Amino acid sequence: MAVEMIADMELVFKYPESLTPRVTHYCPGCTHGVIHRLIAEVIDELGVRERTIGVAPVGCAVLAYDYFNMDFCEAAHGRAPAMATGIKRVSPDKVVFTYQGDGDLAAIGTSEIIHTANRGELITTIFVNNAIYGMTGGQMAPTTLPGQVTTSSPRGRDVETAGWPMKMAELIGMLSGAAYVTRQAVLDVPGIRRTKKAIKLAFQVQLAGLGFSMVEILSTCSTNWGVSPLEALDWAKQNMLPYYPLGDTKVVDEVRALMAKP
Amino acid sequence: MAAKGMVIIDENRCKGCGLCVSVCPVHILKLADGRFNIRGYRPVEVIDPEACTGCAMCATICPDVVFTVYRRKMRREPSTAEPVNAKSHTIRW
Amino acid sequence: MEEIIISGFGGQGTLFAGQVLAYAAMDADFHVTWIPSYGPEMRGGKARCTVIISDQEIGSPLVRRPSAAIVMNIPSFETFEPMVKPGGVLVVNQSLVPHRSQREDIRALYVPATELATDMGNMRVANMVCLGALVQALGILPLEALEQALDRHLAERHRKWLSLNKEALRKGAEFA
Amino acid sequence: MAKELWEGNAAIAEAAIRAGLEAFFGYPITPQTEILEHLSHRLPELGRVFLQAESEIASINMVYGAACAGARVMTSSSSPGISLMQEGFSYIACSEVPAVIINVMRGGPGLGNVAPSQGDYFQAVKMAGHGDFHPIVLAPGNIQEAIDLTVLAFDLADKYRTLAMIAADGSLGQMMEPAEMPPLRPVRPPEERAAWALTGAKGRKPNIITSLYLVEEELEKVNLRLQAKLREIAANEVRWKEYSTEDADLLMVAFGTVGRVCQTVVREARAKGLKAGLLRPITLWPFPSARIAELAGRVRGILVVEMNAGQMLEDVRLAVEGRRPVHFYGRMGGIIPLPDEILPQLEELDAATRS
Repeated sequence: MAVEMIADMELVFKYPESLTPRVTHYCPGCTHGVIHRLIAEVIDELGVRERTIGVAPVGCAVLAYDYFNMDFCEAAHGRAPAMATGIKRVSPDKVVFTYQGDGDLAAIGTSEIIHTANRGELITTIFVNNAIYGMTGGQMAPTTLPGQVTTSSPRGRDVETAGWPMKMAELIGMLSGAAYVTRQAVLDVPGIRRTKKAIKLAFQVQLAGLGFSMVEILSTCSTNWGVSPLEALDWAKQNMLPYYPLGDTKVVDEVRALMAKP
Repeated sequence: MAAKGMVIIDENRCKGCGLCVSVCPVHILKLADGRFNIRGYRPVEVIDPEACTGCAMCATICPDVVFTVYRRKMRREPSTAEPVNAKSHTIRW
Repeated sequence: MEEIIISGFGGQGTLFAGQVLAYAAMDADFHVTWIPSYGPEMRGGKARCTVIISDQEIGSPLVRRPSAAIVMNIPSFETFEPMVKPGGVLVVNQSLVPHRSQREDIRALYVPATELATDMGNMRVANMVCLGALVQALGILPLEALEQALDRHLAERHRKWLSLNKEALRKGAEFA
Repeated sequence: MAKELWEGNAAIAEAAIRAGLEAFFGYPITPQTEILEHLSHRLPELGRVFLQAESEIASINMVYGAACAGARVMTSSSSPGISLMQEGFSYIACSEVPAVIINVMRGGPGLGNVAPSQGDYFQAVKMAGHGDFHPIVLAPGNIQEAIDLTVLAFDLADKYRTLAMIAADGSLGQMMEPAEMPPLRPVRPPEERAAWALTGAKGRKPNIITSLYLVEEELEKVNLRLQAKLREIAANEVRWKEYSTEDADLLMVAFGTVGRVCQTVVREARAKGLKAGLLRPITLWPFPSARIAELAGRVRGILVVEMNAGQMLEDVRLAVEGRRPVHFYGRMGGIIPLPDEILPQLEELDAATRS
């Protein structure tokens, strides 16, 4: 209805077709919503919505299939890469992606993600790292920072007993089957734009059959960090960025060639 | 003088997180005072539609796809057409 | 019905000998089962199989007291010599088992199988020597049935040993 | 097709191929590894999917994914591996996608050993996975049945969109018998996959496959639908075989390998003048309870024989409802009870029920 009024204006930002109209259950300011939208925009731009199959995790994004307007399934905790492998192997013409949080991918599902990446499965993994367990109410994650207080590390993460935060982008980047692995952050507008480019490239890597692709995305959890949504962006910048440097950890030559294309 | 840009706010999607307010370069967004949307949040409002540049930074950071953004078409030659006085507005359900 | 146990070290070909027997029985339209029993090691352990040949549907594929046995080493002799049913047949690989059965209710055949096989050029056909002796003694199948089974079922990579295997069967049959 | 001498594991693998298996995901574990090995060369040569996963957990979730995509899929394992898969079974059951599981049971608990066992009766039939569900469980007693039931497992899994499990044991996996393979069925082309499958939402609403229902009433509704389906399966698919039960006054109940051992016991008992009969369940779930109850009304006593401490025994007792004495004989640790040790048990039952 608004369209008629704006004859000499062009639409520069619209609701993606690859999202359903549902309002998400995520907390106010939660960057899961941003990441969902970026994926949807990429799928729209690549024109692959009707042949994309998503795999949802266990964690805050457990209901992701309610928000993506495409075929979707819900995996057991940590098993999304295995499930995606099964789907892709019997449906090689489909675009398959997993959406996983830090508990799902970097704790219970470490084995599945490593082997899926190492086999070079032609799937794309979106890994949302917010350094805490959101869905169960703020417990320590494998990516929780040293000294970070959570409900299960009340005196701060003690690396002597709890070990060190997992650097998944670096870990996965080391594997021969991984074609493109990068770490991005959705903590400000330029970062969001770079993240979208990375997601798009990751899907293009899959479409070109170059190997496994993963985008680790530093994200926020204002509720469980106990700060406002705006403060959460700053907290992540100050605390997460030094430990989790942004940038590509794996770009094979074929991907570099893809990046060079206009 | 018509605004360079225009945002349409789908008010009932808004959770009042305020991220958009923080990134708007022309400071024309604020959370509603003493008014709530259907979900009980103070929704974002445009306080000065004329100043909107259509930069879409609000939409880029919004986790809830609240914004639709239009920008006035760029033309090398001045348009003979009467500029349409489109302004940012809110969809209320 | 014949219930046959073939037992020895891993690598002596006891399982294969049982399979040749099972193939021959199948080709002759008998009901037949072949079931192995492995030790935890793939080689050098005890390897035995049970072959049951029957003209009616076979229930248990395993027996405690076989009607016939081939024992290719000392532990196998010690285990199965007392277990052979009265009236049954025991084939002893004399090359590796210096013992004699004290039983008078079974027919024991002493075959220097490993020596004969070595003389023929491959000690690994000792199993066929023993099998030839057993089948000849039991009379359940003609020796030709075993030779045909080898013709039909010997794996491609073992084809070069076909005539040697047959010769070993015939050599063993002379002891029955 | 002529009979060939088939080893149990290879026979199951080949039967799955003949039944139109499109994809196999598995992990080596004795005594079923020959299934994986057979498929590792046969599936690629037919242009189908074979993948050795990093674990049984990954295997079952790959199966889950491929099943969601509408492919005919299976995995195989042995007891400890099946334990690891239970989580996946539960998800598959709730999601109502078809999948076939081969379980070649070995001695347990724990690492146990690699010898034949029936110690997984409970975890197969009752399911150790969370929530209310049963798979269809088929227990072959010989190689021909292993072939035929594998084919049937795929058809039943498809028909009811459910899990179907072959519960064999290590001895059946390793033994050889003459058997006949069914002809090779063509693989279902991808464009003929089921309407519910994840094939890309082209020209239709998205298909969502999930086992998550946060609203209690919704989850209960799913459960009620599952239970209705299970009742339908129970009504239609119960299978068993009987031997000499027409005039039997002593009934044995035994499945799989020990079931066929008991066939020999029936013959030997009859030769001694005991009127023994045998019921060998082919489906462990659904269980032939009604037929056992019927036979219980005609016999003096029942002897259950298993390669475990008495698991199916509980289902027999539930069927008999205390109307007749139910005795039990079992061996554990991978030992197959032989006829000469079962027969005295039957004689004891005979004596105990004569007075």
